[in-house]
Amino acid sequence: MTPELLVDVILAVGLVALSLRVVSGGELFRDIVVFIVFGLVVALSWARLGSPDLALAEAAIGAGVTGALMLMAYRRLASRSGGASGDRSRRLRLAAPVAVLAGTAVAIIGLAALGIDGASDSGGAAALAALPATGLGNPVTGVLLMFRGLDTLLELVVLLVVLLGAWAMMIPGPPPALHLVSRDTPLVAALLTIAAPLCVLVAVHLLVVGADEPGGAFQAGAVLAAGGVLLVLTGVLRPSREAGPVIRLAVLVGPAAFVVVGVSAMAFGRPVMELPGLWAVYLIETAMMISIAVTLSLLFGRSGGFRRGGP
Amino acid sequence: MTTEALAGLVFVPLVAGMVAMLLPARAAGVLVIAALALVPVLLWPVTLAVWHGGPVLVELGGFGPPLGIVWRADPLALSMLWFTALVALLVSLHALAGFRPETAEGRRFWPQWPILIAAINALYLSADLFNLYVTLELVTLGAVVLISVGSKSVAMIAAMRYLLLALMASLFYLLATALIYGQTGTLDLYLAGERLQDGTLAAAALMLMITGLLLKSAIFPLHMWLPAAHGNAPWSVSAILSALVVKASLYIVLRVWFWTAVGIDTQMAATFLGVLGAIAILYGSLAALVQERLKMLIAYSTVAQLGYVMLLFPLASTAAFRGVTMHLVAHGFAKAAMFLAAANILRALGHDRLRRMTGIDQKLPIDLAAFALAGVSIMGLPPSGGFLGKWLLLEAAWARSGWGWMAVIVLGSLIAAAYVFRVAALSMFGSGRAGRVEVPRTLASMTALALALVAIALGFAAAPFFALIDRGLPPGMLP
Amino acid sequence: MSSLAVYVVAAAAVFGVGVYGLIVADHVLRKLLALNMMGSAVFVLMVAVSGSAQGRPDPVAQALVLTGIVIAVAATAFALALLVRIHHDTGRVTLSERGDDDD
Amino acid sequence: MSLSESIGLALVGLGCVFYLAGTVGLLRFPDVFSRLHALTKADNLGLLLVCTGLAVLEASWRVALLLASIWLLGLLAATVSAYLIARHAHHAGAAGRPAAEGERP
Repeated sequence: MTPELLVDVILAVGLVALSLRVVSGGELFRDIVVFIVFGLVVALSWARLGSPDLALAEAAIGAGVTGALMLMAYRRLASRSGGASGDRSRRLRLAAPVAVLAGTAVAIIGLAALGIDGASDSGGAAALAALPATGLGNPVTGVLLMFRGLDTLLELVVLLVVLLGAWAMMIPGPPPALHLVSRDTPLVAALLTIAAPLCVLVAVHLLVVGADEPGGAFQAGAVLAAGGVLLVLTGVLRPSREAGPVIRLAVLVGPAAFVVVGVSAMAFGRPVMELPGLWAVYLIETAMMISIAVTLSLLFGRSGGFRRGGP
Repeated sequence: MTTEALAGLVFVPLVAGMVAMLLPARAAGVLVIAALALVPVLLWPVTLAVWHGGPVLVELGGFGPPLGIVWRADPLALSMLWFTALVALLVSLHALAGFRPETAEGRRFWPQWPILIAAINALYLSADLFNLYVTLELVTLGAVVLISVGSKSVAMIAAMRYLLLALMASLFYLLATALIYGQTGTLDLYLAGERLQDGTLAAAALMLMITGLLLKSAIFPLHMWLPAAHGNAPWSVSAILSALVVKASLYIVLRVWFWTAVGIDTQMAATFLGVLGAIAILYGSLAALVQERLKMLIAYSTVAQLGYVMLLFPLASTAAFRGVTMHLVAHGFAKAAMFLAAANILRALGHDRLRRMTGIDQKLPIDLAAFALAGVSIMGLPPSGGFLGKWLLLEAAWARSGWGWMAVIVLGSLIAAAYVFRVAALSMFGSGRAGRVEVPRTLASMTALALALVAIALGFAAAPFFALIDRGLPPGMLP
Repeated sequence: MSSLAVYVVAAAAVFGVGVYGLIVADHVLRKLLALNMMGSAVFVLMVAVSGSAQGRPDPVAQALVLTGIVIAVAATAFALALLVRIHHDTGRVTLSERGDDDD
Repeated sequence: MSLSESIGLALVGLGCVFYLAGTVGLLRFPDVFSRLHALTKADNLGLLLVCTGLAVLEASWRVALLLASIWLLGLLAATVSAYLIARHAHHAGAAGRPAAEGERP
């Protein structure tokens, strides 16, 4: 067994063990924390599978944002645990066999699919072939923005729809303050002065290098949102009920930039959704980053907008 | 011109929804209706192009298969687009009369609703397995949001159940998409169909995909979530769900089955799906017959009517395909009419209990007429569109000597007649009298009536409709 | 056994565990945890079975998974908002069948 | 194996030993404060050793700079979070109390 394979086996065993821990039904808070650790191991697995883009996305969005949202919801639910209902024992008896069956079926299908040689002129090969002409270095960014841009645009619209839904689900009355610690607490001010600008720096870095190296608008947006969450938790920003015009525009700017560039291509006799060049990629990705960061922060704060918090 | 029009079908409602986020509710409503009124206009050049030159293809961003996403407007897509456009416009007018701009529901409804239409249009146009996934997620999430817009606990719990099932269904679909991409190297529906080798792996992929999609379309026995969600959704939203949203995932099943799985032996699976459809017809109709509330009755009727679509798989002939397309469209109009009429009755009476509706024939004549006319199409009486759909299915079953299928179709129509007449009878001759009645706005009643009339009138427009459908039959079916 | 096969088996196992969690959980938050783990398993499978180009995973498959991750987070976020609202209005965190069809 | 490689590997190994010690302390120590004590002290040193070892192995100034910033960020995060946890524990009155079974990480 080579050292690489050993690492893979350790990660794989870790994945299964952590997932078992999550469903084994202990204290809910601890299960959520274990779930976040599970997400981080998934991120390591992505790195081992040769996909740093996904490793970054999984760590920032999959584990980070999902975990933060789960913890926030847990706090709101006042740690009420589910009462056992009457049919629980019957379901428990069924659960294990069904789960084993599902896992086995997926394993058989997956292993069989591994053995098949796909078509040589696959979409991936075509993407790599078309990449040099675009000026991009990262094929994943190429697929997301240039080759299959509609998927990405609609994905931004999904975020928008979810935000509208979360707004509709807002609990009546003023949103409760979220901050756990005040800015006056020693050390927290120091953390803010260092971490908040650093989040912006890292986000911009991820955005810029995303054209050629792993990174991109989604990862950058998630990092920026983490900075926003920090500001909310320390009370620098306080949730407010109504979304002001600035917030609304910030939420819309990502999909809007994509639509405007994609549609105006037709005015120049080009195919719809074609991007005219690298500048368009950077423009759209910047706009996307802003929208994603603001949307995720709002979803976290479960609020319509933000206002500056008092001291 | 055609490409621009196709792009407009998606981008006009999408941008309208985005701009509506920035406007006060009344202005948003007017803007949304203007945008939705533009959609049928945009459909004309596309329809003409398809009529004269066959399916229209657009490679998005200039990248075609195996890499890029292709929009493909063929007759099946067009008929769905037309039906969506008209239903959406009439439902919007109904909503304008109901979702008062000053209420929270009104503010929430207007940005969401055109985005849902944009997603549905993008779904009908898409010929790409992954793009279909994204659009379907958008449709599902949009629908879940709309169900919960009224903040009614029962509706929100139903929405949550629907959302959890839909998330699971998406995983099935995604896994299948990965298997197909791994084998064929493309996500294009048609190219994947050409490259897909018949075998266990392809069969497993298709099985996974179709299971996921049937879960989302609430086909028996995966229908549990539908009645509670559709029966408790607010005001105009039930009509949107039952007429438009469930059709989206069913449409993908038809696409994948008849255009991608062409080289796969699906005989046994087809019979199985047909049996599921038959059970859905009988179970849904009987359940509708015993409901106590009007909206729940209509919701169970949807479970039954979706079952007819499933009969296409075992029958698989030109007549059946024409019949099912007609049925999809006619059911959409009729069901939207029924739910809008029910919404008016619910608002007028403050409840929709069937036993306490006596006398509404005097006070709400237009709404009851809309319900009855839509009922004519649902039970399949001539000359309605519903009649033609069921008749063609009967013809297809006759040609195959499928006596069992024929019996199910006839029985389903009979029970449908029973539950429609039950509503009419209770509202005219029942014992419990309706209390104070608040007559709904004329616009709300007229939209319901207009939708019901379209469902009937489809029977007269059959010749051009079928001529269009014949220009894009699935491979292996001859006009 | 290759590295890819190791991850495929692990992903299948996690998928099964997720199915188990989905069935036995009453609390909606737990169901969402299970669903998210099933999602991760499917994403790993998607990249693993889609083959590779020039020694790295297929870029199209990677882009699909990236889109899938974001959609999963979005759906989870809405589910949580809905859950918090349901809990606020009814005090419930489960979906057990109790008088759901009437109001 | 060259000299620099063996030095680098030795440093990484030593760092792992400190991590192990920190983790054992986290699991075995009785109350919040001593746990934090074990965790922050040992792990920060472990991180420093691992980063230094990796920098020696990589032998590039750019990587060394990145690793140094990783260590500093790690220090910052550990400091602030340990402080906040300790403050919370102090306010909650859990200071001297041995950890209950449910609190074990």
